[in-house]
Amino acid sequence: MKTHPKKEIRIICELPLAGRMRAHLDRAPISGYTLLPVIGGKGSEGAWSREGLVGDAGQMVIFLIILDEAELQAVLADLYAVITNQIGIITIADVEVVRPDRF
Amino acid sequence: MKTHPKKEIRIICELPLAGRMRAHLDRAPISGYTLLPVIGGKGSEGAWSREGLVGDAGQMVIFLIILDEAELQAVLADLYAVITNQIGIITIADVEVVRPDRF
Amino acid sequence: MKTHPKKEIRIICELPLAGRMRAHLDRAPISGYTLLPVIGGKGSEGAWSREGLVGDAGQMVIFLIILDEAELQAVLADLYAVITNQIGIITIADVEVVRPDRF
Amino acid sequence: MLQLAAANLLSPPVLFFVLGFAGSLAGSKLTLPEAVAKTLSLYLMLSIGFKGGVAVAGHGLTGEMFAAIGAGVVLSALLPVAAFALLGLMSPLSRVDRAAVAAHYGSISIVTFVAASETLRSLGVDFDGYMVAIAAIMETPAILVALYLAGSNRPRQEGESLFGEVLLNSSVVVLTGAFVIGAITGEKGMAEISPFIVDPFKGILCLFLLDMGAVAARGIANGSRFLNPGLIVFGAVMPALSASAALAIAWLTGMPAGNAAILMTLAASASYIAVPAAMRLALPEANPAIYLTLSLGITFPINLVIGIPAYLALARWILP
Amino acid sequence: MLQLAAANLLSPPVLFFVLGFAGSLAGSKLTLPEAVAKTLSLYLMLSIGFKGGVAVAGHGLTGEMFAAIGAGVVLSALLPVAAFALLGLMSPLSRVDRAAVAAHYGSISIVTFVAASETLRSLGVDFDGYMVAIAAIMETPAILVALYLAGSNRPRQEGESLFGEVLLNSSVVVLTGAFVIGAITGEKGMAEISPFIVDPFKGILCLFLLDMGAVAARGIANGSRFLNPGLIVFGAVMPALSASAALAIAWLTGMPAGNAAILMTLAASASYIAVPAAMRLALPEANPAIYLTLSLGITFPINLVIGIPAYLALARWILP
Amino acid sequence: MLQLAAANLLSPPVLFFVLGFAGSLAGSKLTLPEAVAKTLSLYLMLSIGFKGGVAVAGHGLTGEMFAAIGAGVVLSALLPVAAFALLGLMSPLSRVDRAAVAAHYGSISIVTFVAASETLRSLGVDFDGYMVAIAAIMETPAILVALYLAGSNRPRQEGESLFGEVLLNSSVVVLTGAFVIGAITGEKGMAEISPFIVDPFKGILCLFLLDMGAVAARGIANGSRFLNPGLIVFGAVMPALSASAALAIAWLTGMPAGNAAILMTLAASASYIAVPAAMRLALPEANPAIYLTLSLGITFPINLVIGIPAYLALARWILP
Ligand SMILES: Nc1ncnc2c1ncn2[C@@H]1O[C@H](COP(=O)(O)O)[C@@H](O)[C@H]1O
Ligand SMILES: Nc1ncnc2c1ncn2[C@@H]1O[C@H](COP(=O)(O)O)[C@@H](O)[C@H]1O
Ligand SMILES: Nc1ncnc2c1ncn2[C@@H]1O[C@H](COP(=O)(O)O)[C@@H](O)[C@H]1O
Ligand code: NA
Ligand code: NA
Ligand code: NA
Repeated sequence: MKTHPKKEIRIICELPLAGRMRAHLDRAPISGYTLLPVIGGKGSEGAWSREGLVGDAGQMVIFLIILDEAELQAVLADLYAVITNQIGIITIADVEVVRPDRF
Repeated sequence: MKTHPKKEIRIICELPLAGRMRAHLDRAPISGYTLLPVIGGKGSEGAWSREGLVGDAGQMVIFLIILDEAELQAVLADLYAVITNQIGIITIADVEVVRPDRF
Repeated sequence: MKTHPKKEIRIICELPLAGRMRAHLDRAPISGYTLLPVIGGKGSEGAWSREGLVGDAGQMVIFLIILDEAELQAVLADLYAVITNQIGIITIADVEVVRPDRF
Repeated sequence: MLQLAAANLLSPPVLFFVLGFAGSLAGSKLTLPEAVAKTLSLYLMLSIGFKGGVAVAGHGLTGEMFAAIGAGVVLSALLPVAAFALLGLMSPLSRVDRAAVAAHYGSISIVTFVAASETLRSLGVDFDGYMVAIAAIMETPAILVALYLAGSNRPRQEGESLFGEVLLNSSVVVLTGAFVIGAITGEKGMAEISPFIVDPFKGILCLFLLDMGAVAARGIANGSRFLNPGLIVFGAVMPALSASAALAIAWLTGMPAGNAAILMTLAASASYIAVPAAMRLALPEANPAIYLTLSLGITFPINLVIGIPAYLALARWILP
Repeated sequence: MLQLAAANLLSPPVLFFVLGFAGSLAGSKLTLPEAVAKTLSLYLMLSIGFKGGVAVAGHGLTGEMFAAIGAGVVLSALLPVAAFALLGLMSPLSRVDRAAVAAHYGSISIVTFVAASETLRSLGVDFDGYMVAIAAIMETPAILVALYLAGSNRPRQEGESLFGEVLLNSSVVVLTGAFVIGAITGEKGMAEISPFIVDPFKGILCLFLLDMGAVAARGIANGSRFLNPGLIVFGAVMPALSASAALAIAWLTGMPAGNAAILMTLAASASYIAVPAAMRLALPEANPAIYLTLSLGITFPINLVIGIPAYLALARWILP
Repeated sequence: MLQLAAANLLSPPVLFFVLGFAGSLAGSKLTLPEAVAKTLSLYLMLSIGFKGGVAVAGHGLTGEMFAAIGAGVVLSALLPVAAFALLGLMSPLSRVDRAAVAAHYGSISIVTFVAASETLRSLGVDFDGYMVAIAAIMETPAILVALYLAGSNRPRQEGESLFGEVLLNSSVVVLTGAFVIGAITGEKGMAEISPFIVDPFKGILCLFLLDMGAVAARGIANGSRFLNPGLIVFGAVMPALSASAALAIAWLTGMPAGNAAILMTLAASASYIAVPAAMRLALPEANPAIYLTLSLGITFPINLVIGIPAYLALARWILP
């Protein structure tokens, strides 16, 4: 089975920001995205945990976006602008996919 | 600490399909797999979210499988057959592990 | 947007061990970590699922740690010692980040 | 009838559904966490199953009951065919999409059943406890009929495992199991657990319908581009047609009005738990956005808001 | 007053809060799963909204009610200014941090409101159902005032969408929606769902406060290094100041003591759901550890444990 | 005694457990979402803790109570030794595995306690409120004994932190805390929250046991290959042995039959929350599939279905 190289952007960002992030992703040249839950963590502002919380503040989610290398820079710059003032982390990794035309 | 290269298959697939996927994985030459939750996303059929849902349809899960490169093609082909008609995404990535004999 | 290479450690470990793991991570030369939920899986001791469980035993979580390659060996050795007798899996992968000074 | 409709429309459960629906369309996130929504759904099934079983406990198996079961089976075998044919007339869907939609309309929606039984209860209209068993029985057969309609020529073995999966769907098992437990423990069991399964029932239904309203609205927002006018009309007309068929059978078998109103509601309702999951396995080529949006976004609200009082009014009017 | 404080301190809700707080400080994990905590919070809002609506149902819109609404709006516009000024005196925070904290203290905490109304109820002190509406109304305005105080010069459009997001926050929508439903269905609706929304209410509040106690303690443990003595004093003094302002307005508008005690509690309470999320969007430079720790870790416990009985005692003493 | 067993077997809680168990073996997914299962478990502890505390409130500390506490401590220190020895005779397990299993059987299962107290209540058999405190006290000591039996020579510090972790396990803290709160607030507190913690209790227990049944069956399906006939016999015989020891101590200390039946149930039950987690930390080499399957898959069902009525019958027969 032949596989084809793509890029994967993973953004760990604050939950209150998710709506804005979605709005940007809706306009981006990508085929979609996937949202993953986070249960806790620790960063420069201390440890946090989703347990027991009622509001959105103090919680995080992960956006996973698989896309073509050709679009990476544009999408990255756009999304980076969203979280630049906020708590959040962006990583990029190499992945292989089976159906390259789907992304 | 010496690390050893392995492959990681990640399958984002529909929840109703999970049983079939498990059945195939049980027969595959792998040491195991891990199931991760997904809370939402967007694809060719629009946005979706796990929130509020009662049934399995319209929800997704992630299967994570670490395996030897030697087995990759066979396992990939088998699993690909399961989701070929369904909604789902397969990616392959390189990882390093500490205890290579465990996978 | 220039990106910079980092390493990512991912540890799938038993939930009862999470406290000890956190204690080690608190002392490690890293900027933080992120905890992800796991809903089930299968390994040498059979299949398991988080569903229906009341206690911590028999459940797993994922620790995600992004760090500089320079620290990898030390951190890895320390964390490996925590799970060496326990059920768990460590993988290492390459990622790129935008703000290298944050990790 | 208008009075009935108004009373229904102004009851707390329907108003909470409307709140969820309208609030969600306006952009508010009113869904419950999935873990809670699933549990409330289970609670509703456990509760109505148990109540039905207790009601049956004293009476044993009667001829009327078997007639009602027969009526349910016949309906759930014929309604998918009718739905399939009607869709062929009204909308340019593929054969497989039509079959998948037909499976939903041949099966039933438990929460619609629950809403109907609450309406009857608050109006003092009696119905038999075994109607719950008929709800359970009507969940599955339509799936098989729909597979046949789809011309499915899958290997036998997968079809059989599918049937097992559907019959073992937790909603069917809890409903049936609680019914049996209710029948075994009778009034004594009821006295012990009614503060949990009876007293707060209507309030919990309100909370659940708030969620269902939000999910329905979200479904419409995301899925409407897969619908066309013909489909939307189908989602409104099919319940009326199914309810009429049920009314005819009720009349033929001499059912009392309360039972008939429930049977009509079951016929008119469309599945949103067991069948969608089964269709993803059995007919993956069918577009889930179509059947989910129709069932949850169009037919469920219509039944809840105007269908139930209409079916009851009709049943009372036609039947003795 | 001391007797009141003791009775409050020894009531189950407060004791469960203390259990959560102390147990969590000692290292036990007493939080509820997020899905459950969110649902309980929703339940509390649904319940008090509905109860308030039912209470209002018979009475229609009265002049008193509009006066009370006016009092609430005035308070939620002025309190952030006072908080902002007080913070300027007491602590070397940045302008943006001060504005964000001010928004929290101008807005309200629903669970504090709930605790106060339970206290009043168990002491047999009456208050009007429309006070719930005032709670809903007071949630949002402080945010706008705080943005102004922060000197926010963001593009208009984002500001507007933010206002929508806050107004559509599920807590505001459920509270208001349930209030309207309660007003529509009145005593009849209440009779149907009171076994769910009234009877177990206080017990569920205990469970929720166990969680809140644990979250508050965790917040203090993690966030205390972002606080300084000035801030901690602020967290204790600001509620007293806000309650005094509310008492003055209550006196001016001739409010009865029960209503006044509720208004004082609302004024003294600080938001922990809607405003923190809004601040993360509107003022991301503000440090969330500061406002969350102050609101949840300092002010909420103080209000719960000693504030509420004190406000009530004062209101009864000063007002006729 | 047979009549007792039949009544127990046909009670709703046991039948729902059987439904979960059988349905799960048949392939249905009847577990509750983890968030809900954890919350129900917390609810059960909060409720029985509080009820026990209220029952104790009037009576103060009596000599009988201290005798019962002493009995509990003695049992939880000796039972692990007995279990360890018995396992040595019956099965070729490693020393560490035997110690880990022994810890489970020396500790207790709260839901078994709850089921026993419901059975006693519905038969009108009295027992003292302080038995809850004994349940809490018996949770932990067996762990220490088992570590000693395992010949654990871990660094002291980890052992101590482990002891803290176990004592601070949320189940122990909520049980104890709610007991204290119940003792403080007494009947007055009870009147306020009994619609939540008393009225729906048995129904919620049914829901929880449905889940427990499903988890037990899943445990057996996954874990049975780690068991051998000797272990299965152990899982059935050990409860009888423990209950006999408890009966002897009850006789020696002159306990009334109700208290004795509870003490026997506690002795016979095996932990499934606190101890498994502690064993993963303290004795990671022990195979969790063995102790979880034994405790949850074998011993829990046996106690629930036939143990509890048998212990009660014996206690009534032997004791005055
Ligand atoms: N080195 C890291 N590896 C993985 N996740 C991290 C790391 N640093 C921070 N995070 C996550 O990002 C969140 C915000 O971190 P910070 O921006 O440092 O406040 C934390 O709460 C963690 O969940
Ligand atoms: N480019 C993408 N990156 C990450 N996830 C995606 C992407 N495209 C689709 N998905 C996920 O896969 C699901 C199915 O997508 P599709 O097959 O396009 O309908 C979506 O709901 C997303 O959760
Ligand atoms: N090959 C694998 N790929 C991904 N996850 C695995 C794999 N093997 C084991 N796991 C996970 O690690 C857990 C423990 O496995 P084990 O150490 O084999 O008992 C399993 O329950 C799985 O969740
Ligand atoms: Na139907
Ligand atoms: Na305020
Ligand atoms: Na025991």
